[in-house]
Amino acid sequence: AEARKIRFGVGLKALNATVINCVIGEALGYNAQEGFSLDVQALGTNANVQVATDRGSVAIGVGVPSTALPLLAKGEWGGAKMFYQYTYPYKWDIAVPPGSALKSYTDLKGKKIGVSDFGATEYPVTKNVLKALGLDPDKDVSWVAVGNGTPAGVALQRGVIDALAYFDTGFGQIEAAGIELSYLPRPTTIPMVGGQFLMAMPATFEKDRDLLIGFGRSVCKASQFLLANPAAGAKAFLKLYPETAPRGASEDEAVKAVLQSISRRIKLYAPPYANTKMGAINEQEFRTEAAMNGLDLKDYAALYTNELIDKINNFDAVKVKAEAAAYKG
Amino acid sequence: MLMMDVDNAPRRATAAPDGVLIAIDQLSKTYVSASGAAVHALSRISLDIKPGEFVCVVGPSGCGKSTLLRLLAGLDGYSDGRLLLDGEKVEGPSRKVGVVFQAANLLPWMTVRDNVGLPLRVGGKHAPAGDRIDRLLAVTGLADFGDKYPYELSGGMQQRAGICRALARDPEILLMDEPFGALDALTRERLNLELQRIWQENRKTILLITHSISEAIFLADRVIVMSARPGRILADLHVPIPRPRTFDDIVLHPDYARLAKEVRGLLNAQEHGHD
Amino acid sequence: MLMMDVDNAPRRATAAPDGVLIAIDQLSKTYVSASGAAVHALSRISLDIKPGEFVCVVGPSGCGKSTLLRLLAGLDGYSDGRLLLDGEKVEGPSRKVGVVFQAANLLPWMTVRDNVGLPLRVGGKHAPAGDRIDRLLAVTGLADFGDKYPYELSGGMQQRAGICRALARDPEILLMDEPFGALDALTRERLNLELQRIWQENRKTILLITHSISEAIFLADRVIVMSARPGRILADLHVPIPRPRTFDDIVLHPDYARLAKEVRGLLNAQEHGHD
Amino acid sequence: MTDLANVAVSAMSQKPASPRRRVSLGSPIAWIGLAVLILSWIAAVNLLNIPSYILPKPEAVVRALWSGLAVSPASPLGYYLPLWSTLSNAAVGCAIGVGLGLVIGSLMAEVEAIERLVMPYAFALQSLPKVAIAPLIVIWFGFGDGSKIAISALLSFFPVLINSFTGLRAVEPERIDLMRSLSASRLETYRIVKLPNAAPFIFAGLDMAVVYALLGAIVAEFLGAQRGMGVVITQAQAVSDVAGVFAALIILGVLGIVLHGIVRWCEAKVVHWGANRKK
Amino acid sequence: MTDLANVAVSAMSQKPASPRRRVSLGSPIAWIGLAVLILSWIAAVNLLNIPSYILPKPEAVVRALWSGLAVSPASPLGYYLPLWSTLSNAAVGCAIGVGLGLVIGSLMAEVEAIERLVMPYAFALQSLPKVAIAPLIVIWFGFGDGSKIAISALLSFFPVLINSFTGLRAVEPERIDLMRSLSASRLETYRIVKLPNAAPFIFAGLDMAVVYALLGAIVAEFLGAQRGMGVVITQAQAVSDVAGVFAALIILGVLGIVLHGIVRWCEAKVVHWGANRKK
Ligand SMILES: Nc1ncnc2c1ncn2[C@@H]1O[C@H](COP(=O)(O)OP(=O)(O)OP(=O)(O)O)[C@@H](O)[C@H]1O
Ligand SMILES: Nc1ncnc2c1ncn2[C@@H]1O[C@H](COP(=O)(O)OP(=O)(O)OP(=O)(O)O)[C@@H](O)[C@H]1O
Ligand SMILES: [Mg+2]
Ligand SMILES: [Mg+2]
Repeated sequence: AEARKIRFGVGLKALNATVINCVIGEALGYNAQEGFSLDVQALGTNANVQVATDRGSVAIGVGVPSTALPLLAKGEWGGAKMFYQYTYPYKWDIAVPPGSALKSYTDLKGKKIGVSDFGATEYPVTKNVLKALGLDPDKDVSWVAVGNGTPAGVALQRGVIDALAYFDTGFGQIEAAGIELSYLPRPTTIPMVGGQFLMAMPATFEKDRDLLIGFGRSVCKASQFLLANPAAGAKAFLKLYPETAPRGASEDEAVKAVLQSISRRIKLYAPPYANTKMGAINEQEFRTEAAMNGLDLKDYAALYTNELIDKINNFDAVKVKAEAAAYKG
Repeated sequence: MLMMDVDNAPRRATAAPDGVLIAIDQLSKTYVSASGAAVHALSRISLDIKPGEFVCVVGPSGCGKSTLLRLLAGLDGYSDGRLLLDGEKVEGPSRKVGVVFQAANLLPWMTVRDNVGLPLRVGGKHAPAGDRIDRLLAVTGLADFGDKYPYELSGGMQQRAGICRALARDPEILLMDEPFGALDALTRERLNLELQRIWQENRKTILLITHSISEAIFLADRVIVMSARPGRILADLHVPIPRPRTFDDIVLHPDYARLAKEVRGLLNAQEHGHD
Repeated sequence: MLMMDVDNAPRRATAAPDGVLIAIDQLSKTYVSASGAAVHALSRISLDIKPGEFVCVVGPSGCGKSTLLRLLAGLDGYSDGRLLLDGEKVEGPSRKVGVVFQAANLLPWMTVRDNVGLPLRVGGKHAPAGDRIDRLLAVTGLADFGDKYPYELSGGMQQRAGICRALARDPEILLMDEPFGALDALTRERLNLELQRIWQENRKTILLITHSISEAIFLADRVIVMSARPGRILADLHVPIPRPRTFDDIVLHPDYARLAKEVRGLLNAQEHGHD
Repeated sequence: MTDLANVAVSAMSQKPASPRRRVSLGSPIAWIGLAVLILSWIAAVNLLNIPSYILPKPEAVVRALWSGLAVSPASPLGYYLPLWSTLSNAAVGCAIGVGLGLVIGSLMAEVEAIERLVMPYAFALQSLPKVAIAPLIVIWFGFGDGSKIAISALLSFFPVLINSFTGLRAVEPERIDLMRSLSASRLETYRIVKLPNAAPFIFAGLDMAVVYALLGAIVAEFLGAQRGMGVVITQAQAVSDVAGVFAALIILGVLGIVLHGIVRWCEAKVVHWGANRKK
Repeated sequence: MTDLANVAVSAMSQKPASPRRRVSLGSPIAWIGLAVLILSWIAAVNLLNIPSYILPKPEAVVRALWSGLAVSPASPLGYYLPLWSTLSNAAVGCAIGVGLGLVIGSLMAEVEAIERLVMPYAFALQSLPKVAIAPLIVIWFGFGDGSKIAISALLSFFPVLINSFTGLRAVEPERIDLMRSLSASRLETYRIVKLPNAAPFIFAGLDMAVVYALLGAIVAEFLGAQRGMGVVITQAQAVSDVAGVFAALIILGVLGIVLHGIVRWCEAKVVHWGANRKK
């Protein structure tokens, strides 16, 4: 029988390797094992995914607290529940040009820091980190919006900014362009926010619980696979989406390019917390983010559930890792 | 350009005086120029035209002849007075009226034939024209030029096409603003004869503006002489010469010289006031 | 619209025949119409005009008069033949030539005065005009209309402004395409007299196209009669009537009737071929 | 006949009104339209149940507007500083774009070789999404106002180019003949005949250009900026403050109308013969 | 004098050439321009040392182009599928935008009340950054082709609206008088006089509209899409494949030129009297 097509909405402008662990289950046969096949929809923004999920345009969507928490605070949360965390914090860093005199976050006093734009999450998050370090993020440093991708790297190179506060895949893009960066060591206290989740409407939980478990499991397996052998994961991804490779690149070059953009992201597939199963959601992340944004929220239960995590993790991770090591494409 | 005052009285309230087709009563027209100054183009003109009459208007340049014609055609609003056409207040263009403008005014995107046939394609249902268009083109010497575009015609040919267009619909009332000005003497005479023939055949009412005193006397039942701006009517002369007239005969008619001299005298007097 | 064949021979190579200002030699002009058919507008015209001559051209509508004038003015290329102005091949408009077009062609964004003064503001340095513009406006009866915009003028007034414009620069050669067509008889006569005065005062060379045989004879040293399309020269008649002429005198001159009859006869013959 | 006469009369009465028409903006019918718009907005939110994170409640938007307008002009919370920043970039960009569009459009209209040379590239350039060439623009014009001005100029350039080119080419040949017969130079013919003749169409291009300049400045701000209405929108979006986004959009919309009004006002001053010419 | 005569002669020779000009695209001068462009590109990369993440090497771009063009039309690697997707959305959007622009522009030109009602909103609407109103568009037109078509239509609508409005208003009053004297209906006057008269300006609007429709489809794809040239660009950017971005941009640029050529070709067919009218 034809595997049923499941629409999965992501907040990307166009599909790329950022969501690799959500999609390569298709190439690796994990989705088939769970009896479905995936139709990935790049919906542009997380807000759009929220809309599409609420309206049932997609069965499963990517949820992020930065979209969800304000809605919850305003009492406009549409009822979707997050059931699996496929990327964990912390994905932000501060980079400086190689050989810069800046060696730590506290050296940033009086410097110009670049962010992609003032609506992007790295801005409030980095401010928060600096505050925790005793700097006044509004007075001690100045902020410059330098845009997405290469221009941000160029801004750093040209000295328009002294440091670039950015995110994992953004850094990957800049490095892939051939701009060298060196990273300031992360301080010990970083706000554990910015996770990414899978979510679905309550109706799906009722009617299609097995689908959610199956999809979660597929993502979980793929994450394990990528953690074990990123290059194999990239190959699988390119098999599904050959057009995402650089134009005219050989297979090796293509794999390298994909890896460059997501190598920092893959590390975030595993939970940074002790004794936590893959995908388990930590409510503290929501609390931290709500506090950061000055949202007064008491009850987060409407937002998420961990009830599927056990079933999702019910597979032989060792076997998956072995498969990854042996993967030829 | 003041608005004419549109009252809501029923249309037939002002019945046509017996046998009058166009009733002009104390008609005035004042333009407001760009600088805000008022230009009195027509001043209290009164004139009645009977059905089937052929009226020619002469007067110095700028005296308001074209203005009068535009008012009759319903193209402009008048400032004061009354203007009735067939007993109805003129409030806009009427299907009964055909107009030849002072400039040929052909549409450049249509062939000459299409330009001439235009009146038969717009403004409601019309009797089928048959070979009317072709006959008009032939009479005006444009037979070979039906499929040409206006820019391919000489100035005089364009003017002739404009005349054909006005005659295409065979309107009850024909208003013509110096239709033959750009034509050579012979074409002009031929068209004068043709116009007389058309008029005699089906007795249209024609008001024709011209600068040629001889043309006016040749064609008209009545010659209206207008004064310099603001235009007033100086004289309304009856032309008692029998029809059909020919150019060779008319100069011999005793009234011709008298009328020509009178018109010329009136205009001359104007001329001196004007200088 | 064929291109004239521009050779690279030095400019003065073809010296002007003694005392000839405009030398027209076997000049032809063929238009290619939109449908691709060729229209022979002028066919092998030859004509010499001496400095200071006043030449009038008459001919049936569409015979190529305006075409000839455009070629002389350097506005169009000719298809065949030679055309010399003051010994130089005509390859484009010359500063020596002023043109009155068949249509008044005023610029709507300028006042009448600015329109008339235009030739003094473009095309290189000019002698200061002094009150020339005002005098021209006065002579043409437009004194009160200098500050009006063209749309505020009547058709005849626009044409008069166009004449003023052509006279503004006081050019050596004046080419006039039916300048007085839209004017009433009296204005026309006054402007004819004025033109004769200007011409007598400073002996310009004038080529004037007209449909009026009497105007042609009144003004011209030579009357050129053209045939119907393709335009050829039928007759080149000398007018031996002494100057200054007046309208009252000229009709009494024995040559007047003879010339008028001859021109009329030539045109009449044309007319019949044409029908 | 009655109908016809009425149409004719109304057609007559249309003309004298026209000089006034172009400058007036606060016409009652536009306000009625606004009322209908707001009512259907309220109805949409309440009856169609469009969630407020897509279409916020009018009162929330009014509140957001108020919070940005009812402050001191120097307040960082107000719309005035970002508006000033966006508008000044847009104004400079518009001036450059309109100037270039007029100059290049004129050169293209005058010299065929330039048309052949430039026209394809103008179209190629305009077909490129600004977002995709942003890195290049940023590299060339810097991270500051330079690139905002550049994108503004790029967007406002095109309609002026096309409309001035078209308008300048559409001159009646008789008028060109007149100037040629006067041995006028190209520049004189251009200045005295072609430019006034093309004016209504250049103004139509300008009308589009001012709006596109504003849009260009905003789009450039989306690609990274320190201040401006684009930043206001980005920041509001970041915290899902849809009412805030709408408030900013309303300000931009009103700005568009005001800019249009300014262009029409200028046009009425310059093209004085167009409004009431008759012959 | 010699100079002047030359200018005049060249001015004369300009006219007969004009009917040809409008359709020809492969003029030698444009190709020379292209050669200069490519040479300066090569020079820039090699001499000015512009890093390849800003301006890639021409050979890399050629390779990228080749990889997308020298494949089967159905290949997921090829440009053909995304091109088809983008173009079909742009075409539908353009048809809707141009149609609406023409109809509303005509209504505005004919009925002053409609002008007063619609004009401010048209300007307000165009002043809104599409990115900011995308959520609304997505809600109304869905996540699929619907919203791409809508944005395409929105962008192509504006220049047609403004230019058809301006062109239709710019009819010589004498021609209107002629139609009035014939008791022609409004529709007849519109069809027979106003529309042909405005045609050159409507085509100028159309010329912009096709480019904006293309741009609109791409911009919409940047807001989230499964396929299309916008997706190709976004994906190339994600892996910092600057050569790939350039290859896509070149395709879009060529497309812009081709679309312009098509519009000019249609114009030459329709406005046949414009090319060689003389009186
Ligand atoms: N641009 C053109 N294309 C094609 N044919 C033309 C063009 N211009 C003029 N013609 C033709 O050339 C002939 C001569 O035209 P021209 O304007 O010279 O006549 P004309 O003697 O001035 O006539 P009129 O007295 O009516 O002004 C006419 O038959 C006309 O149809
Ligand atoms: N639109 C207008 N605005 C202002 N004044 C005008 C307008 N139209 C005409 N006039 C003035 O009205 C007067 C009469 O003009 P009209 O066109 O009726 O004269 P006319 O008798 O037809 O002259 P012609 O024989 O020269 O054609 C003129 O003095 C003219 O300046
Ligand atoms: Mg008149
Ligand atoms: Mg002529």
